[in-house]
Amino acid sequence: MCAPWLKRLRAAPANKRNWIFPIASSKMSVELENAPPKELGDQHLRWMMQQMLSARVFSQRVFNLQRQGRAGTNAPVDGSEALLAGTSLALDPTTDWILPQYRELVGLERFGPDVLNRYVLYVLGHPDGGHIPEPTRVWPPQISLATQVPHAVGLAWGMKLQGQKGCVLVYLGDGSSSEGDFYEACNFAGVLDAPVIIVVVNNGWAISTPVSSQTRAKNFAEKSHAFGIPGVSVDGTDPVAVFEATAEARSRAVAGAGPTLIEAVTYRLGPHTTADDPTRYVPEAELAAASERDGISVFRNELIERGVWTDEDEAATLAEADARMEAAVQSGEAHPVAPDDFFNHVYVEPTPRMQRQRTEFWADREARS
Amino acid sequence: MCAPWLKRLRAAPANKRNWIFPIASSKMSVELENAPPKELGDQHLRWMMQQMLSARVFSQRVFNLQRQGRAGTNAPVDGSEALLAGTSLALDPTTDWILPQYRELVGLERFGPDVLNRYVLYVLGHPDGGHIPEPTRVWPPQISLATQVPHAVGLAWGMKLQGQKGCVLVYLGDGSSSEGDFYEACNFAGVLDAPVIIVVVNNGWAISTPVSSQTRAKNFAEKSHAFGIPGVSVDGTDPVAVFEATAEARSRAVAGAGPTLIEAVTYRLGPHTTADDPTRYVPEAELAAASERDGISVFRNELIERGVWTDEDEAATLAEADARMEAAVQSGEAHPVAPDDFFNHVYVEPTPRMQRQRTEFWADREARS
Amino acid sequence: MSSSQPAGSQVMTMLDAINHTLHQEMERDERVVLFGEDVGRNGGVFRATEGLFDRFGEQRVVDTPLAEAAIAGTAVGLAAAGMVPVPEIQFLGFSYQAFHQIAGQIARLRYRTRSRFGAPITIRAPFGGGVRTPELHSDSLEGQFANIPGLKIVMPASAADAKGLLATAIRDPDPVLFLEPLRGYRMIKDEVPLGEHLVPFGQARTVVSDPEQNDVVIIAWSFMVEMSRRAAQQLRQEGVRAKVIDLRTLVPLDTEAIQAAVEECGRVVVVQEAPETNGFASEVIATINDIAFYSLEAPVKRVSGYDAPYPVGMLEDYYVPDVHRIVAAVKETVAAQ
Amino acid sequence: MSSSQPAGSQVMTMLDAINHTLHQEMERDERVVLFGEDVGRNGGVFRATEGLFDRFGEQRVVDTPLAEAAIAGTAVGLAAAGMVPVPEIQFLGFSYQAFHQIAGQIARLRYRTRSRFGAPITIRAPFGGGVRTPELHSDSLEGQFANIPGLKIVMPASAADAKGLLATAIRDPDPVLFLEPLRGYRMIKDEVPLGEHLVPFGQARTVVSDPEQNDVVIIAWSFMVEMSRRAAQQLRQEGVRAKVIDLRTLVPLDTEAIQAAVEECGRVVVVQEAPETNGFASEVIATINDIAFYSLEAPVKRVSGYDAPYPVGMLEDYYVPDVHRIVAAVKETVAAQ
Ligand SMILES: Cc1ncc(C[n+]2csc(CCOP(=O)(O)OP(=O)(O)O)c2C)c(N)n1
Ligand SMILES: Cc1ncc(C[n+]2csc(CCOP(=O)(O)OP(=O)(O)O)c2C)c(N)n1
Ligand SMILES: [Mg+2]
Ligand SMILES: [Mg+2]
Repeated sequence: MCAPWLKRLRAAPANKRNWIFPIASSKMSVELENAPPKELGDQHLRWMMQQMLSARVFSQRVFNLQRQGRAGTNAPVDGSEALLAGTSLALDPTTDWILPQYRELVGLERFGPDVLNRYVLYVLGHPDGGHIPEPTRVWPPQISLATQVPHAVGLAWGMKLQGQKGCVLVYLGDGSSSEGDFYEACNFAGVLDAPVIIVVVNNGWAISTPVSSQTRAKNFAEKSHAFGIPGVSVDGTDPVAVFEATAEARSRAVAGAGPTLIEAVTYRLGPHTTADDPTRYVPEAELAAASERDGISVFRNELIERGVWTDEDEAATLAEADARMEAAVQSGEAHPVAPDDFFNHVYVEPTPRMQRQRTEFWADREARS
Repeated sequence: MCAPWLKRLRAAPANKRNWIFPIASSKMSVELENAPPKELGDQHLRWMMQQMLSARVFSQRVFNLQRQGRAGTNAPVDGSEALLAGTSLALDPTTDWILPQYRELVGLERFGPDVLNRYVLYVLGHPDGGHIPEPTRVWPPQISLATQVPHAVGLAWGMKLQGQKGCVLVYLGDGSSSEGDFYEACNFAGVLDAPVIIVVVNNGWAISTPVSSQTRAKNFAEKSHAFGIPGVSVDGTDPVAVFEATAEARSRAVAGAGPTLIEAVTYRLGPHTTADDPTRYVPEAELAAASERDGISVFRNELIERGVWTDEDEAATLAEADARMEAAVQSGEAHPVAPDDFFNHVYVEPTPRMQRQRTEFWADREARS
Repeated sequence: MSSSQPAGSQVMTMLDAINHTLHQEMERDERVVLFGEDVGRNGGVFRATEGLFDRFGEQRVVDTPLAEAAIAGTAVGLAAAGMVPVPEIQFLGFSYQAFHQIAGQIARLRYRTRSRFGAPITIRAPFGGGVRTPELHSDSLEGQFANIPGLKIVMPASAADAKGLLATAIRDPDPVLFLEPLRGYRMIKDEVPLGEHLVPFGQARTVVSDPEQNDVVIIAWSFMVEMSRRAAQQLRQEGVRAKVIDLRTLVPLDTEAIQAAVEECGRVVVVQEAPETNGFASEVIATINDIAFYSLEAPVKRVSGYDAPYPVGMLEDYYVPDVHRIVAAVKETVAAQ
Repeated sequence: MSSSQPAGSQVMTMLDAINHTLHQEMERDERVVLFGEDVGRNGGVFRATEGLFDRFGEQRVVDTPLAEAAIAGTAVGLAAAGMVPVPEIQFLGFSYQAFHQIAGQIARLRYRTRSRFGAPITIRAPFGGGVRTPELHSDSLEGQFANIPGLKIVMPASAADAKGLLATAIRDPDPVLFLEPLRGYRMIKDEVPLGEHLVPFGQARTVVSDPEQNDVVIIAWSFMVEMSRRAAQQLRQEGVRAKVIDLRTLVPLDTEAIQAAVEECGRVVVVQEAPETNGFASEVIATINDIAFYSLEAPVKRVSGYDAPYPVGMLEDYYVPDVHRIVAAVKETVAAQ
């Protein structure tokens, strides 16, 4: 079980918290610079709180869409919101890239509104769900686990070859870290000195498989030894710890010092997906303990205590997120799709055979009506 | 370049050499117990010397067979003979298994004469080269790199499930360690507590690719951290160091304490295979330095100095190996093969379609004559 | 078989039939070991392995790390150790991660070692469309595997066959790819014998046939058999007598049944869910060309998925062959020339 | 193209043509980056990339770690970064290790992202028998790839085509599997244009044809074109006029050329090195069934490798289709009925 690690790691970062700055105004909707902050100010703390709350709202509303029969299988992010806020704040959305697994698209608003909009299309089963338009530097969900890690390394390698500044951040799960692709890609990253940050989101579970059945490694940061690259394990429910680790990794990457492996320890507070029944395998006490340490409430309390978060802030954020989601769903459901759309984008030009098939397709549709 | 590691490691084990026992008789052809020795006596040192010399003879003669047009592409073992002597002496051929990559079959005589005989058939291009008959517990060469590592782990797992004593040892190269299969399998081994010893033979090269282009890991033993299993790096040109590391790993495995990763640092003293021209890429000075540290001459000198090896021993060993090889080649070349043999052993029973194909095959052969 | 085998039969879903068979085979032979992602405590993501963990324990029903190549690769070693491995690949699309172990190792273990080691391995994997799964969960890859000598490919279309073919697969000394249609798991339901029930490989099943004379034969496998059966029903109402043949196993292939049906009907429709180009339907057509060319009265008609990757949820009903397309193809074939 | 392109042509081996083309394409477009196992300092295990490392430097000609999945997988990222990746898989048999990246990712990158990212990736890989290589070095896997939508499959049979098709592949915005016949590397030699030379995809090449009328058409690709050409020569001496068509690209497939040839000849032999069951010959036959059934005067004859894994050196000459088998198949086809 991963509970022991969790405890140790939750405890650790507390004394790192030299980031509490004088309390500023508490007005909402902070405008952030594109460049990641060098130091965290109140506005950043507030921004991260907003992000985390919104991500939870988005995640739960997407989940409910499936329950209402309006969307397909999807995987809630609940429990890992701090990770998304902390990592994305530490990146520059105009130069850096994010390659998600499949849970993270609800929490990357810093990279542009299309991330959420397109994710909604994705869960609606619309092919445009895979299309996150330029200039948003986020890739669509990846289902084939860990295959995105070599993609990220290749992208970082390509940026380096062309002397582009910036870096690439890729998420994968604790379970996905058992795939050969993860290891091969990390090893490539090391050899190529690729400006890439590989984030293992250790949420304790891979569907029903606990971390203890996934690996005997002491933690996932330890895996970095296999590649001769730096590795660090952070409390993934603490947005500040995540920000700091990511910021450091990013500095190294853009300075040409190569890749970093970050383990972010979180806990999956919900089911694996809408299709899963975690009561079959998640120990109740473990889940209860993790829920008590829910990053959102811990961080909220911290901010309230410091006087930078109020009930009004909370209500405003929730309302904003709800409205945002409503709009995304509305426009998503109105987004048109052509029945023969799957012939598009396979190649730049469909092959002659596909053209014949398309003709047959329409003849068949016609014959039905 | 791997030269620095080599130096460091070659230096290290010397002070471990508490294994020098009173000199016994120097007669040849020592009979060994099946059980691995608890301590190394003169007979073991002499046996290892014999093994190393024989392996070199076999390797070079097989190489020459290709040059004479009598055999196919093959990969000489030159430089890694000590590894084979040390590992195989530490195993029990009646309970343990060896899964080789493709170079090692010339040096596993302890497991039975069929290993060499069948390897000769293999390089002759005979299908029976893949068949090492019972009870010899050695697998045939593996060409698809690193795929043998999960096989070894599965075999060890199966032995454990059935309460069989013994363990499994698998070799793979430094290059092969970049394959996903290696990592996935080591991780499985850790989780399953499988009684397996995974030996990375770091001979400095994967064809033309030096270790420095293969990984940034400090050494290959470090990769064990990724799996939470013990890892050790030994001088693979020192049969005693190899024996000790393997014996320790074996004790752990058979005691139920799980897998061990051993890096054995050697140097590839010849070309990658008969098809390779290493002068295109191997730095002359590096090769010269490695040749000076050739495990065979170093060990021979040590044994001579200790008075347990003589010129007569040397000559007798070489003659014996030559004769042994001659016999293997003779019987190999006389080994019959049926032209339609490839229809056999695909399934227990050929499918009806294959039976039809076989009939057609013979009709076609007939039509030619 | 132990004499405690239950008698009689029972209507079950295909999923239940699979689960029931796994119970019986594990009971029968203690060398059988099940492993894969989430097959243990969770009973599999579709509950195909439900109850087995409790019944047979964590030594024989094993939740592995998430790594398909190692799942397939360790099966090789387990087999060599004398076990009967029944690994699960959670979705067939992820067998791509294990292709080098399945095609390069499992399929060749016996061949390479001249039968020193056999590979009595049954790889179970669900696949197939119509259930709105994410990418790579629905893809029909049987055509890609069919070109790999050394594998047997088994694709049941009924619950009874799921039992009979799975039991045969597990007892077969050669490696078997046992492919389970996602859409059939709960939708396909029929009478399953409760006792010993083995269906031999290489024997197609006639699903629908007119006792007198059929106008056309529809050849299908897996869930497309069900679609074809429905098409035949509809066609019957329109006066077309369509025979339906379920191939059951693609390798070995029942060429005799194909030949007999083509000779009887002279007109053929082959239905597959996979993309058209080089799906297994191509092999069926090539085989008909080889053995029954002179009986053909019209070109064989293929009904296939299109040459595009399996699409997202909103589009899949437009992509997967359905009754309408099969009926149209049959009519065209019957009307030809 | 730069005006410094050399004029004229030169007789070259296929290997030299490939090397020459890689030089020209890297010269032409600095986004082209070559990588794989031993492609750099060593110039490739067959010297296909000889001289490129010295000419273009270690940034553009890269010796990677030994991991095919990462070689294919990083190509995806490189493409997204705006490069034109030309990865090498040292032998096609080891593309199995990368199947999930090739079939599951490279082939679908454009589709999944709705053309936000294309995959202008050319995967080069040698394959094919007759040269006594170890296991998995000789296997013909084109049939397995042909069922994967999103890939183009290119299999040149002449040195000139190796140039023209490779140049087209590298410039093609879609992923191309460029398969090089080991046995042809040095054995195939012909006149190669030294300047700009592009051969379009989807256009078969007529290799041998009687100006008047052919009795039969032999359809082949890659090294089997050479075998078929020799067979046609021999057949001509025996009075049989065999047309030989080289498909050049399997996807896209030149169905028009196939149709025209079948209509002309009425009799067809398809030759492939791959195992019979569901090799690409099956698709050729299924296609002929679709588009030229009524022109067929006899069943199409398949000449294939057998349904066994590619065998060891002593047996491969018994396994790989040769002139004798092609000649016999043609005679049988011509004599049919
Ligand atoms: C290659 C591959 N194998 C199996 C699956 C099926 N699958 C989907 S999610 C999942 C568990 C993933 O766990 P983890 O990586 O920890 O991510 P998490 O869901 O916890 O975020 C599995 C096995 C898949 N999608 N891809
Ligand atoms: C999966 C796979 N990829 C590529 C090859 C081609 N190949 C054969 S040997 C070799 C290098 C192996 O290097 P290493 O593992 O260090 O072993 P060594 O030859 O040094 O003993 C390569 C790339 C192969 N046989 N299998
Ligand atoms: Mg997880
Ligand atoms: Mg090596």
